[in-house]
Formats: sequence, C-alpha cells, structure tokens
Amino acid sequence: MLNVAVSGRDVFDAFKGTLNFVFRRNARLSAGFTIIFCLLLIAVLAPVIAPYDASTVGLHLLDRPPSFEHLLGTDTLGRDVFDQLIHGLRQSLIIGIFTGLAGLLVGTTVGIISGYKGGWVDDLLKSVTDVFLVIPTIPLLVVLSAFVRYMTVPYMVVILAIFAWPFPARTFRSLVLSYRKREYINMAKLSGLSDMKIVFKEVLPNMLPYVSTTLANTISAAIMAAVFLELLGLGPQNTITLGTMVYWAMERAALIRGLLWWVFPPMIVIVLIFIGLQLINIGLDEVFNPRLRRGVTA
Amino acid sequence: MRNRTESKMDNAVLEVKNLTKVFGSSPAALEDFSMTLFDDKPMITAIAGESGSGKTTLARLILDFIRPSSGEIFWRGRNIHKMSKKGLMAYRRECQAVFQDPYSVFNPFYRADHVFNMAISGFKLARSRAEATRMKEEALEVVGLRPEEILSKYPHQLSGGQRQRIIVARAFMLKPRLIVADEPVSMIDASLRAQILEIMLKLKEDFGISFLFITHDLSTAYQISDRIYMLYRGSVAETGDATGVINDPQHPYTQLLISSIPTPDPSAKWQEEVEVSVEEEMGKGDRVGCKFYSRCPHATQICNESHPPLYPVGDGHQASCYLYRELKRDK
Amino acid sequence: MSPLSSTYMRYIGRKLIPYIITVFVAITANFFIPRLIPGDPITVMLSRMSLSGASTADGAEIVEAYKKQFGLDGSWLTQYKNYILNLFQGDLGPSIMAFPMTVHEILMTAIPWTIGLLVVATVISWVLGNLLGVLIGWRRESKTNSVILYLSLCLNQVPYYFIALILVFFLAYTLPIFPTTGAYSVIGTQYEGLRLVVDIVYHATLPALSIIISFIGYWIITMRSLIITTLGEDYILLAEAKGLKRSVILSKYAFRNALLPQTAALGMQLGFVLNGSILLEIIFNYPGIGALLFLAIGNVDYNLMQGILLLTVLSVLSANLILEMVYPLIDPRISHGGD
Amino acid sequence: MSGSALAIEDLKVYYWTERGPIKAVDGVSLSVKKGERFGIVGESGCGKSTLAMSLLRLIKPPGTIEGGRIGLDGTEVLDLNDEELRAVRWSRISLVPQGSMNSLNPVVRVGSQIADAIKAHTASRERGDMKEQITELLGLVGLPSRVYRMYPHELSGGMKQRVCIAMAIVLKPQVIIADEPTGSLDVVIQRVVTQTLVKVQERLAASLMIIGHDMGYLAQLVDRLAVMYAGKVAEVGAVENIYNDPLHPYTQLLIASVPSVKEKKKLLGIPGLPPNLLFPPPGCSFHPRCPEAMEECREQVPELREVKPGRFVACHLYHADVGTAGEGGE
Repeated sequence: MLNVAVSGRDVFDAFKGTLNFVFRRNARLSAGFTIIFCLLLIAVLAPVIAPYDASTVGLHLLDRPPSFEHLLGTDTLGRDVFDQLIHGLRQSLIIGIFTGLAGLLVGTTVGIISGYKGGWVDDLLKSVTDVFLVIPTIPLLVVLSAFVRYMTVPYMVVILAIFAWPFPARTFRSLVLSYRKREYINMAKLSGLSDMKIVFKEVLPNMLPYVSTTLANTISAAIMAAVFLELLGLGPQNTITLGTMVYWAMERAALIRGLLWWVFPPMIVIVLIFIGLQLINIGLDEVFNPRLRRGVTA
Repeated sequence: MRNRTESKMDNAVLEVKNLTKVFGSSPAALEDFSMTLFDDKPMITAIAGESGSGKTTLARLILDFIRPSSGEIFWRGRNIHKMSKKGLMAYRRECQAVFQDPYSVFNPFYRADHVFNMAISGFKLARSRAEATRMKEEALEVVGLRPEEILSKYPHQLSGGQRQRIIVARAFMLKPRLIVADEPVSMIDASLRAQILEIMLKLKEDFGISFLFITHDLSTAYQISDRIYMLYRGSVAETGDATGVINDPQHPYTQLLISSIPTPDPSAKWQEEVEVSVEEEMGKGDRVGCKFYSRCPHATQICNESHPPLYPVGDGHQASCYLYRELKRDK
Repeated sequence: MSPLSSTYMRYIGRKLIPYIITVFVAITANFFIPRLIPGDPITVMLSRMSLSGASTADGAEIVEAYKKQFGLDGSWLTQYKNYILNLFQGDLGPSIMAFPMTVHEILMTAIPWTIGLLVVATVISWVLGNLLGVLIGWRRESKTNSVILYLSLCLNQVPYYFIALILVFFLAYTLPIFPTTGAYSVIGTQYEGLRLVVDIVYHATLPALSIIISFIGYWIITMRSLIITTLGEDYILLAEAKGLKRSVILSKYAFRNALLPQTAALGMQLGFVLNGSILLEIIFNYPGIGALLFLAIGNVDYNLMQGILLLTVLSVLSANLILEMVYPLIDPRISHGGD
Repeated sequence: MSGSALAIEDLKVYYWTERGPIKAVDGVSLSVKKGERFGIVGESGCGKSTLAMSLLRLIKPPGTIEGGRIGLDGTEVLDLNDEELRAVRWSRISLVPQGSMNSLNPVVRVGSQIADAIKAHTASRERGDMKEQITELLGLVGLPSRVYRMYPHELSGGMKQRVCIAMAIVLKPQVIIADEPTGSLDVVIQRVVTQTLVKVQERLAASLMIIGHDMGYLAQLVDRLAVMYAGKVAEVGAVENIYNDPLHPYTQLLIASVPSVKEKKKLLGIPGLPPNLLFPPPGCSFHPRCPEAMEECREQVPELREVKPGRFVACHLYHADVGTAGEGGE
C-alpha cells in the first residue's frame, strides 16, 4: 500500500503545478473560460432569473417589442422571449454537455484501448470508427430523429451521442499510438508497472490538455447538430431550446414581420457558446504545445 | 565483490541464440545474432556499429520491448518470452537500462524523482517514505549528484548531463546484474561524457554490474569496454577483446571504420580519398552474400554468393570474412 | 513517381479493400435505417391521396397492389435481396411518392443543383480563405492582421444556416436585391443560354454567400497556422540565406508546402458537402439533394431515401479515394504510401 | 586586416527572454584570411552556431545583433540595407547548413532548388544553361547527374549534405560558412563529405569557416582554430599549436576529454555544470570549473590578447607577463 502512496502523491503535486501554469499564461483561454462560465452560471440560475413558465402560451400580450417589463419583448404566441432564452440556453447546454461527455467517455475509452492494445482489437475498433466517420452523420441524424414520434431532450442526447464518439476515438487512438513510443513509457515498463498503471499514470496525464480540447470540440459539435435538427423541426417538442426558438420564429415568419427581438437573441447566444468553446480550444492548444517544445532546454 | 551463489552449472547469465528481427518488407534489421554473457566476472560488452547496423534493435529485443522474428533469449537458462509475469518481473529487476535521449526519458508531467518512485513502487523496494528517500539519496551520491539539488526539480530544469546521471542512478538503485546502456553518452557534450563513462566503470568495478554498451563511437567503446561486437547491416562483422579488435582490426569494414575516425592530432591527417558507391549510400545494397561486398577492397566471387561465417582469427577474436577461411583449416 | 508504376498500383490496391467493405456496410445500413421510420409508405400515400379527393374504396387490395408494385411485399429479407440485386444493375427502384419517376431520374434532376451550389461555393471559400490566410501568416506584425484573425475566428463559429438567415434578412427583406427562394425565377424556364445562367447565378448568390462566409474563417485560420509553422522550417532559413526574393520564398518554398495539407482538407470537405445541403436548401428551397431527402422522409419513401443516403456515402468515399490517389502525385514524399 | 576575407570585431548577439537577455555571442573578435580554413569549436550552448548565423544576418527574433562589425572583404555587412544584403548573401558569403535532414525543400526537385540561387543573383540573359552548370557541380561533389531530377527524400543523409555543398559554391562565393556540416552522419560518410568540402574550397580558393563540437574532426580539417566558451572566444591559434601546446585551461580540458582510438588514457571530463548564459558568473565565465581559477578570475573579465606570435588567449594566467613567453601566472 505504502508504495502506491509514494507515486500517488506525485500525481496530485503534478496536477497543482499544471493548473496554475495553465491559467497564468493565455488571454484567449481566460476569455473563452469566462464566456462559458457566465453562460453556465445563467443556465444553472435559470429558475431564479426567469421564474415565469416560458413554454405556456398566451401568458402575455403578443408581439410586444422589448420593454422594461419584458426585457426582450414577447413572441407571436404570447410567450416572454427573455424567459425562453434563459430556459432555452439551459436545455441546449444540457444537450451539448451530456452528448459531449458521452461522446468523450466512449470515444476516449475506444481510442485508448485500440491505441494501446493494438493487434486485432485495434483493427476491429479502428474499422468500426472509420465506418462511422465515413457515413454522413447529418442525413442519418435526420432519418433517426424522424423515427422518434415524440422527441424529448433525453432522446436527442441519445441520438446525437451515437455519432459523437467516433471523432474523439480517432483522436485518442493516434495520440496513444504516438505517446506509446515515448521513451518514458519504456522506462515505466522497466520499473515493473502493469499495462493499466502505465496507461493511467504515464500516458493519460500528458493527454489532459487533449481531453479538454476534445471535450470542447464534442460539446460544440453536439450543440451544432442539435440546433441543426431543431431548425428542421425535429427538435424536442415539449421543451424550449435555443434551436426550437429560432425554428418557431421562422415558422411564424418573424424575420419578415420584423420581430428581430425574437429571432436574433437565440442566434447570438448560440454563436457565443461556439466562440467561447473555440477560444478555450485554441487557448489550451497554445498553452500546452509550446510548453512541450519549450520543455527542451536550449 | 558481491557474493554470488553459484547455482548454475555453466554460469551463463544472458544467452542470445540466432536472434533475427525483420521490420516490414525491408532487409533484416538483425540477422542470426548470437552472444553469451557470463556471470563470473562483471564485464562491459560493447555493441558497436553505424546507424542501421541493428544495435538498438538488439537492445530493444533483450529488454523485451519488441519480439524477435526468430531465435531466443535466455536469462539464467530460462527463455524470457516464456516467463510468467512474476518471472518477467524478476528478469526486469536484474536487467535494467539506460537510454540515449536524456530529454525523452522523463515524463514531463512529473518531477525528476518520479523515475525513482516508479521503480520503488513497481518492485516494492521500500517500506517507508523515509527509506525510499534514503535509497534515492544514496543512488544520487554514487553518481556524483547532490540530492537536494535534484529531487525537487522538474526535468526541464535540469541539464542533459544531470538527467543522464539520474537515469544511471535509478538503474544502480535496483542493484541489477546487467545494465543495457543504449548510446548513453552520444547526446552529451564531450566534457560531461567522460564523467558518465567513469560512473559506468565504477559501477562495474565496485558493484559488480555488467554493461551491454551500445554505441556508434568506437573511441568511447575502446576506452571502457572489455569485449566488443562490431555490427554491420544486422550481422556481426568482427568480435573479440575490445583492445585487440580496435588495435588490430581484421575485418575490412572495421579497418575502414577505425581509419575514418578523426584523431585529435593535426599531424595524422586522413590520407587517401574514400569512395562510397551511390547505391551503397542509398541503402539498396540488399545482398545475398557478405553485406560489405560492394565496399570491400578484397571482395572475391565467394563473398558475393554466401554470407561468411565467423572465422577465428586470434585468441577469442573472430571475423566474418572469407579472407580468414584458410586460417581455419590449418589451425 | 509516375502514376503507372507498380508500387503505385499496389498502394492503390491496398487502399481499395477497406473502401469496398465500407460501401457494403453503408448499403446495408441504407436498407435498414429507413425501415425504422414508423408508418409505411403505402398508408402515407393513400392518406395523402384520400386528402386530395381520390376515391380509395377497397383500401386493402390497393395496398397489396402498390406493395407488389414497389417490391415492398414479402419479408425484409426478400426485399433486401431484391434491393441488392437491383443495385448491381444500377436500378435504384421507383420512387414511391413521385411514382412514375424512378429514383434515378429524380436524383439526376437534383444532383446538379447541389453539386453546382455547394462544390463551387466551397472551392471559392477555400481559395479566398487560403489567400487571406497566407497574407496574415506572412506579414504578422500589422494591426489589420489580428483584426482579420479574430473576425475569421468568430465568423468560423457562426453556422452557415444562421448566416443564411442574416443574409436573407439584410439582402432580401430590408434591401430587396436578391431572391430568397428557388434556383431560377419561375418565368425563367423560358430563358436560354446566357440569360438562364445569369438567372441561376442570381438565385444562387445568397446560398453560396452563406457557405463562403461561414467556411472562409476556417480556411484563413488553418492556412495562417500552416504558413507560420512552415516559415519556421530549416529550408526557409536556407532559402533566405540563398538571397532569394521574398516573393520566391513565399510562393515556391512556403506556400507550396503549406498548400498540401490544405488540399487534403478540401478533399475531405468536398466529400461531406452533401451533409450541409439539407438545411441550406430548405431555407432557400433550393431543388437539391438535401431538400429531396427531407421530402422523402416526410413521405417515408424508402427507395428515394435509400438512393440519397447511398449517394451521400458514395460521394464521401469517392472524395477520399480520389484524394488518396491524387495526393501522392502532388506530394512527392508519399510516393509508395503505406502509413 | 587587409588580407582577411572576413573580419569580425566585438560582435554581440543577444536572445531576449522575459528574465533578461541571453548573451549568446558576447563581444567576439575574429578574422579569417583569404583561402584559409578556420575552425570554431565549443560545446553546445557556447554560441558558435549563433555566430555563424549572424554573419549572414539570419538571426530571428527574439534574437538581435546588438553591436560590433562584420567586415566581408571591405563591405560592412551590418550596414547593408535589405536589398544590398540580399545581393551579398550567397554570391559573396554562403552557408552549408547543419547536418539536419530538413535543409532542402521537400517538394521541389534538387536541381531546381540550386537553380533558384542562380536565378536570384544573375540576370536571365547571363544565366546560360543552368542544367548543365548544375549537373557539372553535382559531379564535382561526387553525385551522379540523375540527382538533378530527384527529390530530397530520395537521397541519403550524406548525399543531401553534398547537394548543400554544391549549392553553397554555385555562385563561387569568397567565404563559405559550414555549421556542423557532418553532424548526424556516420563516420565513413562524414569523412567523404568532409573531403568533398575541402576539395571544393581549395578549387575556389575561398575561405571556409567550419563550426564543430568534435575536436578530433576539426584537427583533420582546419589551419587555424578558435575555442569558444559561454559566448566568448577563449583561445585562437594555429591548429598544431592549439593541440600541442594548449594555453587556456578550458582548451586543455577539452582536448583531454576527447577519447582516442590510439591509446587508452584515463578519461578526464570537465567538472561542474555548463555555463548559465542568462546569469553568467562574474569575471571569467569559466572560473567556476577552472582548476587554476585565481582571485582575479572571479572579478575581471579577461581580454583576448596575443601572448605569443599568432596565439591569442583570454585568461588571467597569461596577462600578468604579457609579451614574455613565460610559463604562466605570477
């Protein structure tokens, strides 16, 4: 037992060093992080900020422009746009984060197993991943969504997750293949570490930056696909999401009738989510790659 | 000297039998290589050769990082590829390694002493943290490093020389029988190189640890090794006592190699011009017979037909060249 | 390395086998996935016909007759068998919703529009994006650079369908310059020659613009980072030491090396072009493959859906295959391939 | 100085980091005579490559040339504007890059890359048949003419290096700089490439400055040798004198730590750590590792002075009795 503690302390101590190193350095990363953090905060506090029930129809007067009482005005069905926006953000983030996490978990496991194990396991998993990557996801998503009679958020997460894992799987497979050849993995083998320990103690810690960038990618891909389906009218019927807001606005020809306060806010928030995630992605990339290069003293 | 219980009838500690390794469709990286290291006297055996001679492949095979295409490796009479997990751990404990690139041997995520901690927890060497620290300090002192300067540092805060000495210290801490040193000093400046070679000599003489010293630099091999294997394109060109082979090389390749080494003496300038055929350089020279045929001044017909076996050319000194075929008959 | 050398042929052979397997898996998936959709095509069609007033007295026989007509009778297995046999004869079967026309004919009318719009727009955004990317990557100090960089960074995050909506709003409603629906004006069917072409381009401007604007950011960012890394290479340093003119260094040394991965990325992007067509064609109700698929799903038209899905898979695969074959010719380093 | 093809005076090149400047080249003065082979030896981090690159003003940010003068047969390189510099590069001073595999453009044929150098410096009328010129050059460095149409990845390390040598002499420059030309090559190929370099240099009667870290290799090759340590020149002199009678303690230790195949000698390394260029030690930067360090060494930076005819050394051991051939020190 004692010996495990000795090297376990290493992992904790190393984490501390990496974290404070990361946030001191990069403006883009902190910018991206603040955007996403604020959006998450709003989503979590949604019931407090927007207490009215956003989805019931006819509560308020129709087509009211933004006023003190309705910050973002109301829509043709008499619903407060600001409430919809807040609850829509919450649902969209829920879809994005859960799908992203599911895709990441399945993807990294498949990627690491096939990358580290090699042999027929690798061939099998790699061909399955390749088939998924080649088959066009959008048309199949549309067909599958049509399959669900009454679409809800959980269903959407499941359908999107089916196509969320191949990309991280391929990324992590190539990462593990490259990290496996590093000399310090041989050093670990020479120290009698088991395969499991090598993967979790030696390979994974170095791949942390890639885990976070891939998570940012899978979440933004999931939200992109969700909004796509919602704009086709295949989104969840019972709950408001950012995508369904835009869909209902388009159904009611909000653009032509000039109800800009109904159409543009959800679009802006969606784009804000993507920009936040991309800034985090680029920030992490810059922080971790040069470090690896700078790691070699002159 | 450590007391060794003589349990084996012949005290061969490492036996390599007809080892061959082929990567993909290219010519064999290592072909029919055999070698035996004995346990009675700790020795530094040099495996010398240019890039592409198969020396690193041999090291990776012995350390069981890659599996041979054919041939076996025996440690204390037992085939390492057929060992149980426990058996392999015991083998690892007794056969350690030092690698070439001091920068890639350390996991950048952890502090420098992580290499020690891995070995300690892997082989369950210490019962308490204090004992673990003491082992680390003792090992670092043997290689001439001050523990307080090293233990808390991250790898990128240390120089190449310091890192390499830490890796040697780690190997020493496990008290192995054999250390496979794959080009341990080729990436270190000349001035620091000498110190690491001195450490290797000290470990051999004071702690009875044998070395398999893989290098492309014959002059370092000459300085510290007892026996030497000259590798060329995956097969042994010449082998024997290090001083004998380098002072009086028999195989034409070894002669060319030694004459090409620039000596730090301005008066002894290179004499004649050396020609290397274009095909040779392009690495297309995949031959049936002797692999040195296309560059050998004494090449004859038979050299092109079959690969020459190792003929004895002196006391324990062998060369794989048909020039010495007659010697065999009249010996 | 000449395209006919034996190593090249072996390289291609080795690449073909996984593709054949993938095509087979895709074909099988195409058969089963549409059948998951609830309801069956015949009942949907009958209900639609009854809506339009056609008399459907004895429903059962008609249903049987139509099923035989479209080969929907018998178990899924027999249908699968016929589907595969017909496929090899290149017959995608009749379209259920637009009965007299076969799937093949419908696809032929839709493909040119999608290919014309999306492929052309993607290539335009690729060319513009790369040129701008080189500019930023080459002259790194100037102020405008970071402006362009951040603009393309944000632009790249706005999905093409939002840009479409914004364009429709500004360039069609507030300033009625461009049409927002159809691929050609209704009266346009009489136009010929140049007038028709102008009319088509006029209608295609907004959809094409939304693709160009949304993807140009991606190409700018990737080319910029490629140029910056290439400029750090040793051969650029030697080129400067040789006293070459800056223009020669940029074009023959930096750009040519940076262009290779971008060409591969273009190949991949073209393969997935059908992916993006659905929403775009619905917003502009452009008569392409995407709009067709959406229609087919609405009418649960198995044969049409199978045809379209197969088409998208084949387009992705052929794009990859062409890329794999062409790439070794433009990048000498990958002569005999083999990863 | 008139006979010198290259005259470097008090050259300073610094790399700027957040914690201050790294003085890679800290006041170096050297001169290379016409047709001479001049070697610069020193361990990694001593600034020899930076010095080589600064001669063609190829120092990239965060590096800057802080000061000093680089005289190329009368032309002051540091005063040239961009256009003049471009004209001088390669036509009067050329570079054989480090042995790394990446110095040739991977997607352009070898012949065309050499032709670029000609096109950059000669008007199209006077170029004549470039293909014929280049294949003749390739023959001179021992390469078959079919190499003209080949791509860099199809060549071995040694052949790529000889292509670079052919490229370096295509405009018949006055000075050739070779920065560790045989760094990553095997011993036999190293010898072939080096002999090519010497043959080519003698044919052009150009001056050749060779940068290396292996004393043995340079001994075979150069007429005069400079030893560099921590951005400064420790000792300069004819190569025979440096080897037989090294003055500077660092040179002595450097020669002693080179293993030779001739006789087995106790290997003497140099104790201590390589110098920290960010915060160099006060006085002579070698004093922490110098066996003969004196009080004076820790305070004053020694100047490079001619203590014997043609022998320069920067060490306080010799400065007390300048001019006399005394053994050394008080």
